[in-house]
Amino acid sequence: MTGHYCDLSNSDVFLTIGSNNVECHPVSAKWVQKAHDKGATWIVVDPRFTRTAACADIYSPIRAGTDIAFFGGMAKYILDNDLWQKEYVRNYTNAAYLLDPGFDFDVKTGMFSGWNEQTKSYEFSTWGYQVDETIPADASPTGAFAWTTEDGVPEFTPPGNKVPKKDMSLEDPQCIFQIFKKHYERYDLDTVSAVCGISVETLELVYKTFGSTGAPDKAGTIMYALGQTQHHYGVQNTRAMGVIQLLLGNIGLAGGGLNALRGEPNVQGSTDMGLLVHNTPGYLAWPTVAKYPNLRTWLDLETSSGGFYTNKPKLFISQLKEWFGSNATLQNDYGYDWLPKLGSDNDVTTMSTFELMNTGFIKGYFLWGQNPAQSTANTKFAREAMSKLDWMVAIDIVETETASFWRAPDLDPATIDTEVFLLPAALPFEKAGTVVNSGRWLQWRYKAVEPFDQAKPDLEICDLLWKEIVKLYKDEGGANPEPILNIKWDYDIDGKIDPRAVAQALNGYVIEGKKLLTTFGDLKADGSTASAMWIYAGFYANNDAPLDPSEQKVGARGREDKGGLALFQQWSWAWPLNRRVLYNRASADVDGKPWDSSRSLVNWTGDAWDNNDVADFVASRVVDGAPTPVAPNNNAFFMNWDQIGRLMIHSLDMPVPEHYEPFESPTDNALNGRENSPMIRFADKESVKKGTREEYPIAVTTYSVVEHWQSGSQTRHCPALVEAMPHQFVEVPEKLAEERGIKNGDLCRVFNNRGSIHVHAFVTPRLHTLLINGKEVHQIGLPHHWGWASMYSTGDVVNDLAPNVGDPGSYIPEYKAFLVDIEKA
Amino acid sequence: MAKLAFYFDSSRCSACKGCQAACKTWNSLPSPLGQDENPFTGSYQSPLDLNGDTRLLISFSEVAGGSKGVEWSFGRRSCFHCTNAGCVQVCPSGALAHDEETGMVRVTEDKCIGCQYCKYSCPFNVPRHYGYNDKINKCTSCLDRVSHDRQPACVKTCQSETLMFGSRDELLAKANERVAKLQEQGFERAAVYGGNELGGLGLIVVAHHGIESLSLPANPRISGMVNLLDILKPLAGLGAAAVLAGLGVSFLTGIGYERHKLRYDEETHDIIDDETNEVLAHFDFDEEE
Amino acid sequence: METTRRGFLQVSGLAVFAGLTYSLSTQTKAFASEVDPDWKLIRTEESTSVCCYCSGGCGLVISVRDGELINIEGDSDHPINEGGLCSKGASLFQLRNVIDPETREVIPNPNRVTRPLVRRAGASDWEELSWDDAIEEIARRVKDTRDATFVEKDKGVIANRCDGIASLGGAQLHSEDQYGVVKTMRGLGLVAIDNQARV
Amino acid sequence: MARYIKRHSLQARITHDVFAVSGILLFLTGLFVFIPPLADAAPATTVYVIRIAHRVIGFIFILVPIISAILAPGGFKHYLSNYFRRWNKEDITWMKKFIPYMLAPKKVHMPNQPELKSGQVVADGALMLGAIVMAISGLFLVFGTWFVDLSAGLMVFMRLLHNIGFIWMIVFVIPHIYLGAGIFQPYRKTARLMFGDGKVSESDALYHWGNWAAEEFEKGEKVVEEDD
Repeated sequence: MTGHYCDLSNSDVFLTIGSNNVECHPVSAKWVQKAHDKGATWIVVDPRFTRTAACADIYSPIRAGTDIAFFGGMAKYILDNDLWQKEYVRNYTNAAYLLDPGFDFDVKTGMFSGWNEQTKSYEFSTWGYQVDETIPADASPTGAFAWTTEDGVPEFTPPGNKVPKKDMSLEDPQCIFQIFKKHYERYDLDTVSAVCGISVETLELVYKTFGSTGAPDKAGTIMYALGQTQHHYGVQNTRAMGVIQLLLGNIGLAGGGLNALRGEPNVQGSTDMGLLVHNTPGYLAWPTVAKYPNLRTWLDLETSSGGFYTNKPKLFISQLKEWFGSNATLQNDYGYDWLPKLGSDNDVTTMSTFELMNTGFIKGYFLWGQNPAQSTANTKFAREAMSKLDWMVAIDIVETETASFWRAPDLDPATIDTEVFLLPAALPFEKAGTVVNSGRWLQWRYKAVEPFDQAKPDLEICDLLWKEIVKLYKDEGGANPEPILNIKWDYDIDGKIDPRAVAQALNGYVIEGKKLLTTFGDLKADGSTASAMWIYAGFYANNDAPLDPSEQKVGARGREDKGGLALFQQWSWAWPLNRRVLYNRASADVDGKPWDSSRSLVNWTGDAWDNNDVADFVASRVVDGAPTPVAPNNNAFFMNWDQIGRLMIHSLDMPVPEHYEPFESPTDNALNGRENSPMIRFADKESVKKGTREEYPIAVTTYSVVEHWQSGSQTRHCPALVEAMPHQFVEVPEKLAEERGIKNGDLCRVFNNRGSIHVHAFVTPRLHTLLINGKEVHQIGLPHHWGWASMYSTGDVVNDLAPNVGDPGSYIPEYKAFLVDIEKA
Repeated sequence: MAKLAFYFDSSRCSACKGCQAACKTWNSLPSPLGQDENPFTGSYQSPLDLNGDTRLLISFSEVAGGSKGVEWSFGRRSCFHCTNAGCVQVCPSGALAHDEETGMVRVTEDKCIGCQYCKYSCPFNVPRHYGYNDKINKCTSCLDRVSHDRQPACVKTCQSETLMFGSRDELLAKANERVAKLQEQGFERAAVYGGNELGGLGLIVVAHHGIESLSLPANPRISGMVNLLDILKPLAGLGAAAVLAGLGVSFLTGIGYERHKLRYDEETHDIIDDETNEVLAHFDFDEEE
Repeated sequence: METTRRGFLQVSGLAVFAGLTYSLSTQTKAFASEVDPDWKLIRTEESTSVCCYCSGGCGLVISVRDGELINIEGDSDHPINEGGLCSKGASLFQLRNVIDPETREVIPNPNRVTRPLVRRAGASDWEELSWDDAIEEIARRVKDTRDATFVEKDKGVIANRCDGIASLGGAQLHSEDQYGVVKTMRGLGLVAIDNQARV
Repeated sequence: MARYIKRHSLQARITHDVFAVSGILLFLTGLFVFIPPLADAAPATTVYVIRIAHRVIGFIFILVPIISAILAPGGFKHYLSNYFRRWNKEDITWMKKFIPYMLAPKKVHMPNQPELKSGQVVADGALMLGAIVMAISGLFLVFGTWFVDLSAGLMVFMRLLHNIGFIWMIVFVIPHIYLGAGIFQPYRKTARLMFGDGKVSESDALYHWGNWAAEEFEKGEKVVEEDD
């Protein structure tokens, strides 16, 4: 979330799309209702009439997987009807920047310029800005890079800063505003209506209502979740929403923003933590063989020419210092080479790991409370692949479908040689530690009871394993033991592994005297500071009580709310730096005056900043040893090198979101000549077994219900929840039910090339038969919480049906839109 | 009349069932533990109705129509804590009674004798019973919590501020205000329920799609038979007293009465007073034969 | 009462030892003078926590008596949920304990796994084993696989990578747990590391 | 020596007595449901036991006459036929004189009667009817609470019937006991009929059922002589 849950109460218009927020994030209902009471309007766009739709003012159905068409249409509507926030767009986005003259989009082929057939990806040269000049990096004593000359800082070459050409009138045909506008000319109401299956009247109502937030003093927010991301163009779905919010000037405002409602209690934390192939903790690039063969190339390529990331080396070196401790020195590149480097031969993201297990390349598998045998796409294939593993270690509170994959109904245990260890994990309240919610609030959980029986906290399990492995390598040697033996592992307090010691490491400290740091601004690239997670610096920084979380920001329980915008600055701590609304500079105009004085996050009084939130921009600078206010400028997005919001980008799979059809779609692409995004991942894998619309004419989407959660391992473990929603079902529109002779409650078979499941039918007017490009398309829905492994509630695995193709940026599978057929069982 | 009351606003309810679960956990009510023991109900409503282990559930009803294409209404199915409570009226053991302080229908489980008359006297069919001895299971309005200055478990857990608990007068006023606002917003059928029904209910409902959408009876009444039952009690006493009085008089008049012995003479076919030898009756058996 | 409790939780945070539990003894009068023996929360100690389902971050108050979980409900002081919890949050108690429908007694949730288990090759069921044995056996397998699949150099560049092991998950864990996972897994040379963010 | 008529068989007496005793127990246990303060005063388990007892006894109450009828279908038929006999002038007279007789037994004299006097036909018949109502409504209440889910309306109706039956029974049982147990002075010794050996003395037989007694003496089959 760019904002946070309480901030929803500041909105004028809500657009819930690709999210079922009152079911999947029930507490959001509280804050939306608060705004609703003040007169806010709530729009829900969803393939199903959900419980969220029941609460909303306006509901529109939509064919799953057509969000870019929907938002493209909205962009066109906003521009055609002059609803965009002009001053905002001109100053805080790259609308005025002139694009490379080589840029092109071919509607016939559906391809942007720059396609490389060899790499099956785009080259970005034609997507970039026209550059006026490049200002070399300033490492002089007063320059931005002066610190690079200090002792202990590794040598590297800071990049020069490009100055792009602009046309502030936005009239130059080569400026991004004009190219963007031209790109969406095709997305007229009739076309979008035909693609999405939404009536023109409803489309207009939704566009007009949400477009009204383009007024400078209005704030509109978009709540989204996996309904946007689980597509092979999920990142572009998200971009499309971001672009709309930039056009309407909604990013950075209290009650505005683009709010990803994240699905897990600490998925924000696990994403922050770099429990992902390509990241280190704090969103820094993980070393790769091809791009970053050594520390210097990492620093050269990753250091930004402008904005905050000019400081990246400080963050990375501090991280290496926390990783390897005193073993990391300037001489050994702070241990850079001990970090494993990604190769380029194999993709190793989740979906690919099953391909690699299937070929025997991956032999061992650790699972930390995740259940891919139930939850990954094409689970049947995943389970077959798992059966080729040598060993698996599952750490969980219950026997999940993954821990017991060998007793899946479609497998024979006798033929599976995988050894599976199931280690009992402690419950969240049987251990202490931090969780990060969707609003980036870090909160401490105290240990309330001892773990039941022999269950143990995950950290303790890590500790036991690590110490045993270190012992083995010390005693026996083996494949390069150095990375193992040089790791700093000193998180004991009173002789026992302790989350408080880890919290200190995450926060960061001056190595000399282990003084906790209150801001990442104090991190150094010279090896004198250590911080595992620079963005958390400050959350656990009270040096007076380092062992008492209740005395740390993470345990803060202050109820003050300065400014009355439900920011609750004194309650817990939000990364970064306790900032509650990201990009809050954009809540005020170029002169620093809030667009809406009743929603003031930051405010330039003429000689100083009077802020209710922690500034997300350079608000002060140390001049002659004293902090001095920095007068307003238009650098509202200073995490980007160009420090502005980007209507068009020069990376990823598309410079501007373009509609493509889902991998398995019930119709042809009506907007361009290409069916799927050219960069769709894994579509060529044998395991995918694409089905055609002739074989499988029914469009399906998958989702959650409020009573259950994710793979159901926890909620199917709670009898009250099982009782409240005991069985899996398929929601079927009445017309389809009539055609297939299906009655409410009938057992049905839902199937495609990948799998076949039996579920009860729930015949309902809440699902729709849509008119898509002139043809009727039935859309059904499947909740995905069931599997065979529960003492209380079992069902077939819905994800057996989902295609294991994914997005080229996020590698997230396309769970949300594919094809099946249905019959009465 | 209830001094305190619950308040339920269907226009805010998101049917998260937090109340349903909180009621179970706070009150230590079990749910089935058998594998797939709960049936598929063909609805989001589960269990389909209250039972011996379920005092509160969220009801669902969906009909096509309205500006959004579907009207999906969520309701609270639980005790209404009626002022004129059929259950209290019939409860023979004092297990169900109005709590003096709050006016809610309180449950003293220990006193319940399992007769289940309450179940059949409730116009809302709310009381249920559990266990081998059919103990009452019904919303207690968490009086244990209330007496410790806590909101009932369902109210405490409600996130969308759909449920409230407090002064009945205030909540009724709030409900009327809310309905006026909803009607302004185009919910023409919006209505308050519970204001006057059965002397005023301890659960005030705001039904934004109308009270039919929540299957609330338009004019709940305690069955006439239940009232009749009440009349029968004094009637029984009266009857017994009258009979006894009459018999008493009879007894007194009969005291000391020594009947003359009678005998039958087969020869003459006569009944004869043994003391006076008077023939009291004569039978003509032969003639008849 | 809600306001006094609020005060309590704030103030007592200063007074607790080791910062892990809040003691009932310092609570407001309403609680300290509690004598009703039938009161469910009699003699309980409270601590705060955060719900483990969606990313809402709803606050919890957890009541414990004699080391056993008695109750979990929303934290009324918490600015996000203000004491509320959805059905999942309201059922958190059952992650650990459930009510036996036969006896209506609180019992440990029988569906939970609380001992290390191993399923041997070809076996059709679990065997129990001790933690020591489990750790020893797992460490041995990790080492064998790492040694067999380690890539020290890739295309001439130092890689120090272990290709043969993958790690998945972590979004359920505490950040401190996650750091433990990321550091040990990366430390072994794993690059196939993902979590629920990839779903 | 005195003469007696064997009026009631052993089976008839057992049936009556078990039926009567269970009826009294049902009355007593039922009071705990009928009069709230009683249940309120008793401990919960006691009340529970009483309630279960009420139901168990209820089954005995229902089963005993049925079993008896099955065991002796002839007797049952004869018993029933007495209730459905033709009424004659004497019966009308008897009924008319009943109340005056009860209040002035010394002065008012009743006409002779057959085996079942008209007062018995009415009073015992009313008891039988009441018992049947109690049995049927009781069965509904038991099944509706233990075994099947019946509609609330039906259940309340059954409860109403049960209560009306209860009053009915009170009105007819009390005089029945008053007369049957011989509390009413002219009726002394009638208790022997059902709670004794089932025999009625010559004098009493002639007093109560003159017509029937005369017939029996004529036939002599049931007449026995005993020492005084």
